[in-house]
Amino acid sequence: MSALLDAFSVLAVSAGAFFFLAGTLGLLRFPDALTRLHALTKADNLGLGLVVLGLLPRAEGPLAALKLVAVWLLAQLAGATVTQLIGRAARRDGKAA
Amino acid sequence: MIAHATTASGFLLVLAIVFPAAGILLALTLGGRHAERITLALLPVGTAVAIAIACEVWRAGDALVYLLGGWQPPLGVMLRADGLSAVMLVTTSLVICAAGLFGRAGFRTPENLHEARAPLAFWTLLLGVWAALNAVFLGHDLFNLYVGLELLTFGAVPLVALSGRPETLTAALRYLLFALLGSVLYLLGTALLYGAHGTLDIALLAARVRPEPVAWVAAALMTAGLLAKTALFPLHLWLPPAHAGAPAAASAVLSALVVKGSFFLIVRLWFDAMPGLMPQAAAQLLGTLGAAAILFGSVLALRQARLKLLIAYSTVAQIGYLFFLFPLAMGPDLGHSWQAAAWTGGWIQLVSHAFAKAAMFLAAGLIAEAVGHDRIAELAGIGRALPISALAFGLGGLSLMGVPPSGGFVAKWLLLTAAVEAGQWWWALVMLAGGLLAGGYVFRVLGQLWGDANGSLALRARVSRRREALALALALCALSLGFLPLQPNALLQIGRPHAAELVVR
Amino acid sequence: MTISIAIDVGLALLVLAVAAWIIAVRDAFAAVVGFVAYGLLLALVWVRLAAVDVALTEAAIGSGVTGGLLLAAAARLRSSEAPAANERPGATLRVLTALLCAGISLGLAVAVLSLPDPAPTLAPMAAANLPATGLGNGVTAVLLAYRAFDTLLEKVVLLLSLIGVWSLAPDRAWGGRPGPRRVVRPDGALVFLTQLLPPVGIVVAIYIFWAGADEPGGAFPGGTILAAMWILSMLAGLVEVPAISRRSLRVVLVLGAALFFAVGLAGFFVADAFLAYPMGYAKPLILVIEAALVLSIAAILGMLVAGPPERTEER
Amino acid sequence: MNTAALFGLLGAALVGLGLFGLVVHPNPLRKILAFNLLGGGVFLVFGAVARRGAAAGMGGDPVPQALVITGLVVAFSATALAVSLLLRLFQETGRTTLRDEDGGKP
Repeated sequence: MSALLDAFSVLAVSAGAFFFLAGTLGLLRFPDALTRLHALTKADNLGLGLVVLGLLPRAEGPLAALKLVAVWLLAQLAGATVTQLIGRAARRDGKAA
Repeated sequence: MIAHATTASGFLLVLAIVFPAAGILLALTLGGRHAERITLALLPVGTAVAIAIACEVWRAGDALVYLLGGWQPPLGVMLRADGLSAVMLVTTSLVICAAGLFGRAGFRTPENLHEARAPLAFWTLLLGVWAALNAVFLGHDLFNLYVGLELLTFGAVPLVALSGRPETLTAALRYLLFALLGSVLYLLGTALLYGAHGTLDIALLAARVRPEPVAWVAAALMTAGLLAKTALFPLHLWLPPAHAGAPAAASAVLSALVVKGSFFLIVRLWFDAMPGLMPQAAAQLLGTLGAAAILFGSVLALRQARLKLLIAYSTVAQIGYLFFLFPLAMGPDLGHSWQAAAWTGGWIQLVSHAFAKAAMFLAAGLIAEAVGHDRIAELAGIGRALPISALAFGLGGLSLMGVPPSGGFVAKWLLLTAAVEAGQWWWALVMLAGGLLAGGYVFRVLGQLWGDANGSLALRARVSRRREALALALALCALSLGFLPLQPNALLQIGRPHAAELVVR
Repeated sequence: MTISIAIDVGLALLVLAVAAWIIAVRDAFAAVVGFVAYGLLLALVWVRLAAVDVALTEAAIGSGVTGGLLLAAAARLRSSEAPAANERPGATLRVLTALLCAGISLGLAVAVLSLPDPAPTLAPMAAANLPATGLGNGVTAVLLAYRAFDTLLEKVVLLLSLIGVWSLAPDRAWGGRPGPRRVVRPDGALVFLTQLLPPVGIVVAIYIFWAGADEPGGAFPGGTILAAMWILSMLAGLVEVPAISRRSLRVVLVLGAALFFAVGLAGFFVADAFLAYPMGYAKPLILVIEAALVLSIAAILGMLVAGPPERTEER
Repeated sequence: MNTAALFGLLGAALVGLGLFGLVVHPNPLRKILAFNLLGGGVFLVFGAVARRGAAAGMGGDPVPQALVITGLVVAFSATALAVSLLLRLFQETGRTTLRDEDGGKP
């Protein structure tokens, strides 16, 4: 049972790390603000989500698990807002066109 | 392990810091005219506390101690007042009183307003500077002293920019950056000393510290930082525009007291926390920088066209004398008679400069108010219109030159004889040259003030006799120190284990 | 063991690289963005140094609020960058400065490496005295009991710097509100965030302050998170920045320090010293002081970020 | 090499970098940034000292840790005051330089 959970954790966190890597690569290589944001949100969204998912079975109790999920949700909320703001600013400056 | 206990009247040390600090809170909450009323009410109270501390130290013949929260160092923080602290506390309270009473005219809340910017800022910041200085003079823990030092910075910097003129904003920003660099270097040294000895208490450090790389690096960093705050040549660049740009009441406090706070900590560091550890070369280096400050500052003061800048450059020079303490009052073998003489001379120099410089800034402020500018070349004959201010300026100037009877004379005479007795005659030469140069710039101004007015002398504004009297009172304080006997002062030695034996010989 | 050392070395190199970039990059705005990253990386370093309290404070104040303040300043100063270029010191001076700074770093490194082993520490003494304070977190005990006087004076430092910031206002704006008026866009993403986040943030702030008695946390990070929520609401235009003459604002600003002073002075009479807590009442008193400090810290930090008053009050 | 020594050395390096920036950059905003960077280095030296002092079930000596927390708050107040001074200077004169008027002109 615990071996299975460990395997799940390793798998999920690795997958999350892969998305972070891909997101970072995109951030560096993509040509303009909007496509870069696209890459970044993937890292935030899926990457962090998978890392949290992988860590959930290792949480010390329900409260700790709840905190982990809260971290993910808050990061989502902040990420979505900031992305929206940057996107709007980029469109206004005409750099996205 | 040294065990400390709170002394009977130790609570006075707490009150000396708490009164002005709590006054800030009250002044900010009530706001408006109350800020002025609260500060003015605290002036006599705080002065009484300072004098009471001095009397208690004198009576007990030993330092007063207070353990905050009842916690013993090294875990807890302790306040301690020795004779030196007592002298500094009293000097501070007198200068603050004069600056506060002087500031009433310039920082009154206008009738039609509930609250105005400059008055609220001035009164609260004045209390802040007072609380900070008392914390610095009473602190016995290196980090607590750091917080006191920062409090001093945050009180002093906005005072510089109080008028809001662009050039004072530049001066304040430059001052702030120098001061922040200074305190962060001090903090770095504190970290190293704690890492090496596990305590920040000065007495415990003195017992544990050894001559080794950590101690050298820590002390070098702390000294460099404090020198930047004290504006010792060549780190003096920030001082003249800052001190000259501030309103007169604030300039008096900045020049007389604030730079002395960080100097006081350099002395605490080398004489109390790391006694006997300063290498001879370092002491000579500090003395040399002091000598350079005297010559350089005086020459620049001579060349200034504006009165307040002249006084500010004179501060750069007069700070230099203080640094003769290191080569003259310190050494590998304690117990020479000249060391006690230099010790007393150095501190009398500090106190008499505080009074004299405050008097000169207040007098210059009154002259500038009356004439509308402070260009020395156009001040001819002002002495006839404002005789008391001109007299205060002149008497303060006599003390800077070291003419008897004045505190400056006693200080310089003691330092001079110490230099000769110690066989370090070169300091004596610098002091003589410094006195001549000071005579040059003081008489240059006096000659104008009492000279013949070219053309009609129109005063822009009348200044009250009361404010002139405040400047004169400060100058008389500087003068009265000239009646001290020309020998080591016993009060200044109280509570100093490493210097106590000096008095006896 | 080796993996954790590898992580530490990697982290240290990353911090160093970001720091070098902050100093070297031409654009001031970019440097500030780098500084925010620097602060977050330092927070990770603090976790690696087993100082979670410091990590929280660093992330909240060192990186978060300081970063926000500097970003806003950099944005306002963007048009002023060009003329400073001719003041850059010459190459010789730069090389000399670099050598001097390298020398200082080297001396410091020698000092750090020559610290004694075993290291002197006050941890056992701090732990032994914890029962007297009723607290479980050593750092909170240092801040509010052993070295409470430092904390008290530092509150006065905060207030004094706020007075200093206010004193930079134009005379006519005194008593008014800081910053330009914000226009609310009801559909904006920022408004959406501001409607959702503060309730959560306030709960988090209270939790962090409350947990601080026994676990990492305390008044500083708690107060900073509360301040962040307030600043966010002010930025989104949902909450007006209060006029600095408001009596209620003044009261909240000084509340923490005033209560701290009052309890300290009461110590003269009911305990045996200034800032001593009466036997058995230490923990409740500390929590009450901390609660007031959270409010005051939030108010002071928020007002420090808002800056000096610029608009006179419309009456 | 242990964690404390490593980050202590990092602190030493950051102090040097921050000092360099503080002296060399003519722009006051960059000076303020460099000061904060320097402060980070100083705090890390405290952190190394604290970590070395781990004992009595504590991961580090709580005293230097608490000092860093106090120091962080003081550094923030300093930054806020410096930034306000700089912005006001910019508002008044349209420039951000520490030179005196005569020196600033070409």
